[in-house]
Amino acid sequence: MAKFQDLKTAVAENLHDGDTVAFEGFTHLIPHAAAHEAIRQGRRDLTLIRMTPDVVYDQMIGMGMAKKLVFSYAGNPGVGLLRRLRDAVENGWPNRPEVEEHSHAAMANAYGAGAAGLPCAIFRGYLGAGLEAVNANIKRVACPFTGEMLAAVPSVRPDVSFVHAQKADRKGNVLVEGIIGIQKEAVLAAKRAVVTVEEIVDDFDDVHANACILPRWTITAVCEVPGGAHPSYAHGYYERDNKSYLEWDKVAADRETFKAWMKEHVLDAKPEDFADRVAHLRSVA
Amino acid sequence: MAKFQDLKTAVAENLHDGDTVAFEGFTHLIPHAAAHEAIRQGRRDLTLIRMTPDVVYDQMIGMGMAKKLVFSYAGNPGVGLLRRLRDAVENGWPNRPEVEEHSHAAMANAYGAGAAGLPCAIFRGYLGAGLEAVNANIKRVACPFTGEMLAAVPSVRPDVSFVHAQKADRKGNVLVEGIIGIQKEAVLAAKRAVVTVEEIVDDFDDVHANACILPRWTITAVCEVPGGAHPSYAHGYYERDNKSYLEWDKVAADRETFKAWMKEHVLDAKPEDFADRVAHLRSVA
Amino acid sequence: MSELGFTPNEMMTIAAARALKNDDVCFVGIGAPSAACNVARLTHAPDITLIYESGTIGTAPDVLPLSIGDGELCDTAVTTVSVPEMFRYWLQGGRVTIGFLGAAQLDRFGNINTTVIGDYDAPKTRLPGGGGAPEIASSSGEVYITMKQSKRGMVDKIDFFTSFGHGNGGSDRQDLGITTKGPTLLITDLAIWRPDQETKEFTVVSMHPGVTRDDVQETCGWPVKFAEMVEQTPAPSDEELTTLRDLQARTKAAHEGSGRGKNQFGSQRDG
Amino acid sequence: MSELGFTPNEMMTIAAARALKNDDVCFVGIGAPSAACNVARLTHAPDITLIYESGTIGTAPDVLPLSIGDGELCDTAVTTVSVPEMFRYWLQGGRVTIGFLGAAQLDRFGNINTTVIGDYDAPKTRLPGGGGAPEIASSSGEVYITMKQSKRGMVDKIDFFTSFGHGNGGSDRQDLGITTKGPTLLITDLAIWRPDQETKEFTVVSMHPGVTRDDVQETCGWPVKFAEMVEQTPAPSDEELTTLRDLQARTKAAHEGSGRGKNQFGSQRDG
Repeated sequence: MAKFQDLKTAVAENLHDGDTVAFEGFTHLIPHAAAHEAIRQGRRDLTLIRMTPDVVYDQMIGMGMAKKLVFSYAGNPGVGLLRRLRDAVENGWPNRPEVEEHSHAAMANAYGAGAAGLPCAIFRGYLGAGLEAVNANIKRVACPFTGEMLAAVPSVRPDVSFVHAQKADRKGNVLVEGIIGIQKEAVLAAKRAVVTVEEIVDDFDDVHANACILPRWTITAVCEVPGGAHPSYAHGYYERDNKSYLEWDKVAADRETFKAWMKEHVLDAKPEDFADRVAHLRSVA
Repeated sequence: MAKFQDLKTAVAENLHDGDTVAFEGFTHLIPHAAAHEAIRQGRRDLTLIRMTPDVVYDQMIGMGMAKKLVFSYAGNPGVGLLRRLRDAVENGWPNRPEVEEHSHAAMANAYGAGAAGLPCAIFRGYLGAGLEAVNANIKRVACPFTGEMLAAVPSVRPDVSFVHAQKADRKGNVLVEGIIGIQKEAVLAAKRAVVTVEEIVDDFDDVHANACILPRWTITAVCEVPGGAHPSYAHGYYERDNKSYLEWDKVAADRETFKAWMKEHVLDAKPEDFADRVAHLRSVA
Repeated sequence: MSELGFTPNEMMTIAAARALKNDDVCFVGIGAPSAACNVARLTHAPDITLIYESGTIGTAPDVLPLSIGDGELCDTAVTTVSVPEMFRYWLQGGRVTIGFLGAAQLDRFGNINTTVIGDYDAPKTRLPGGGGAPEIASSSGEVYITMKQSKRGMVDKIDFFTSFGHGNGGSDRQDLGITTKGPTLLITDLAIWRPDQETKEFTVVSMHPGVTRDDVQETCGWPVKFAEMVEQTPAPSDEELTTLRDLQARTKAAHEGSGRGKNQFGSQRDG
Repeated sequence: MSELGFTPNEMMTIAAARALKNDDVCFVGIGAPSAACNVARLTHAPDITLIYESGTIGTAPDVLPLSIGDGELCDTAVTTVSVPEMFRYWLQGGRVTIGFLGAAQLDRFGNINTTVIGDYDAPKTRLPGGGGAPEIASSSGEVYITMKQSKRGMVDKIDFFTSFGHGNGGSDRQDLGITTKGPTLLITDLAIWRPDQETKEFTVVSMHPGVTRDDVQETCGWPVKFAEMVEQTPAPSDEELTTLRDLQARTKAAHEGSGRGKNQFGSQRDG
């Protein structure tokens, strides 16, 4: 049952060294504030799951928090490569995380299977693709009716998932709108789920009957963190900060620049700082 | 690409003798008008797929149109048994259709697999249940990671699906709201899809971003048939006609009463009659 | 109305309501389970989550629905999802704490038949079938069963295993690889039953006011086991009775008012 | 701007736009594919359906998105679905007629590498990886590929099979049980290529205005096959050029206006 907490407490209570954790949000609603809090708390030996690791995992990898990465697209969206991830995988700095790489279809199905309580997902995938030879978690299952060999991957079952959403109501139910991505699956697949939200409203009475709502009893903690998705965006609240994504390409290019940036913008910062970061990106809508 | 047609033409063009057909709608939005048109056109040897056959299939079965039934709950919701289905299965009147019986979980997964282009669905189901022994289309597949024996069923791939929805826009996109049931899957799993709607509106600009909308290129024909779900209901338009469901229990109890009722209310009627049947059930909302 | 001031049906519904907790997530059938769940919500369990298999999650209907897919369920729900999502993410996903089932035939181990009377391929009576029951029975944390007692319903051997309870008892359930508890409670119009810890046979642990052991045995098709200590079910409180009767009166008025007929088969589980 | 009045990039985008039909359902990558698809929509194919893997179906953005998940895509979409639904019902379900892919490395049979340069376990360069590409390549009805020609990009042997084109050619694709057509079109800044019917090797069928055979060979890492009849790609029409440039100007203004930076790596496919 959802507890309303400050982000520091919610991260401390729900994320532990050695956990398997997903910070999800597909381009939209990426939970940066939660990730920064995890960085400040210095968690280690994490298995980081995320379809599109992008900047948020580049930062955690660069800080040496990742024991293993599970992902399907490790790029800086619209910009290029992830330089901290590259430095870790190519040069072992600051450590060399184990890599479990999938396709988007596989990850999406694996989250769905996790939410559905299944041990694995089957799909028509990886035909002729090289990942099957380098990832032992890609297997084949024969359809018992047609004999077709389908791809199988284990379900994703994080110890804890972090997502960002637009709204919670006073009971702790959570509303995600727009590009809903993999949010619902990430929450339902996890043992624990922490949700940061833009705001808390009285109720969802005016929301569409079939909107994506996560009932309060699927969530462990709700934290009000306006701007908490920055430099990603929250539809209806503020736009994507593309300049920050471009800037990251330069910050992450050099280890010392990276460390200095992390000290200033993460280690010495706090969740409340996110509101200021999106002030100039707030849309009229 | 959706064509706007009258119901008679749409049924004639899309439903043929021997077809595998789904008339779907889970309690809500059951496409009665389309089924009545199929009855008037006298289609035969149909494989009728439907999670909850209820009154709409009781009528088609009683008229001798069913070669085979695929279902998961054959009752008159809130009332009791289906007397025409019983007469067919127990006594072979007017014929004895083949029965392929599943659970709701299996049918829902099978429709989902059909929509997803898969040959089968796997799920955790039928544990200890008797259907596995009497339905050859229930098999077991071992999870290649845990060894757990999961249930497998073939996907549902109808030749044609009929559904009822609240609205189409002028381009032929279709909106389903409220209890959306299995509508999207029924349409996407089928080779052809015919949709009856309460009304045609200019656009869906005021509809929620994540509402259940079927793009026009997933639909073969759209037919405006106000009241076309009666005695089922269309959320926002009219309420469920529970009296009719109760009345059906008496109508279907006797073969001659049934035939007389079908002549008066179906064979001698037309799609336009549905609007009158819901006039007293229209809600203020 | 008996001289006790309440009917056996009312006692059954209220006893079932009492078994539900404020933080339960309950997969609700129609008829008695629906009334019980809503009485619980309107009395001691205001925050209980009621799920109907039509996809409505967290409903709070003002009147009882007549089918599992009435519009009122959607109007008052926290959210309404598709049927595949309901069965995949919510039931199979392990989110349901209590699955509520009715039965046409029930045996002493909580196995249920709602499929056929007689042989499956040439049935004497073709019943509606399982609907959601096979997986409600295996995926819900626990299963509660409500039914009126009768020798036709509570039988020595059921004709078909629509849903699995405890099989032939003992560890049958876990031997099949089912990790949920299965039937943990049977509430009839006469008594409250719980499975024996070892044998898993349903055992009477409480009888409703005015009910005798003979009453229970005469309406049950197997030799009834009684617990060492059989309690008496507390009679419905004024609040419980008033809540149930008000709910039923509102339901009747609403359904008559909208041209709907009264549901005379309310205890029939609906899919 | 060359003396021709348009750049090779513009020619590439417009040639790609022309290949799209009004009733296509197109799975769109970012950068060149996105520009091409939207130019098609704004010229000869107003009803084309554009799908981005973030879940937006039937989008009609006024400006080009910088990521596959920009808010503009959702605001203008017919509907926006979850990512699992996108990959299950829409891509795997066979609803996509054209999958548009870019490539870091491409071979003559349309096999693509965006995963690593060097060995997978000890890569010289760790690239972003496949994202949606492995299943876009196998589930879309056909695959169109756009990329700028270079010897580094168009190579004799790719380092990793991120997505499968025609394998080693011939019937390799159908031998693997893949029933879709695979790469049927390659559009570069210099030429239009189509696979040979038998060998499946990409063959130049048209060269853009002002381009010579030497230009094509010098920027390609394998010995280029030319069709018997190599046509000249018609130069962009005024309408095509105006549409593309207006779109890019709107895009630039919108992104600068909202504090967004210009996307200097626009041709990078985004997941």
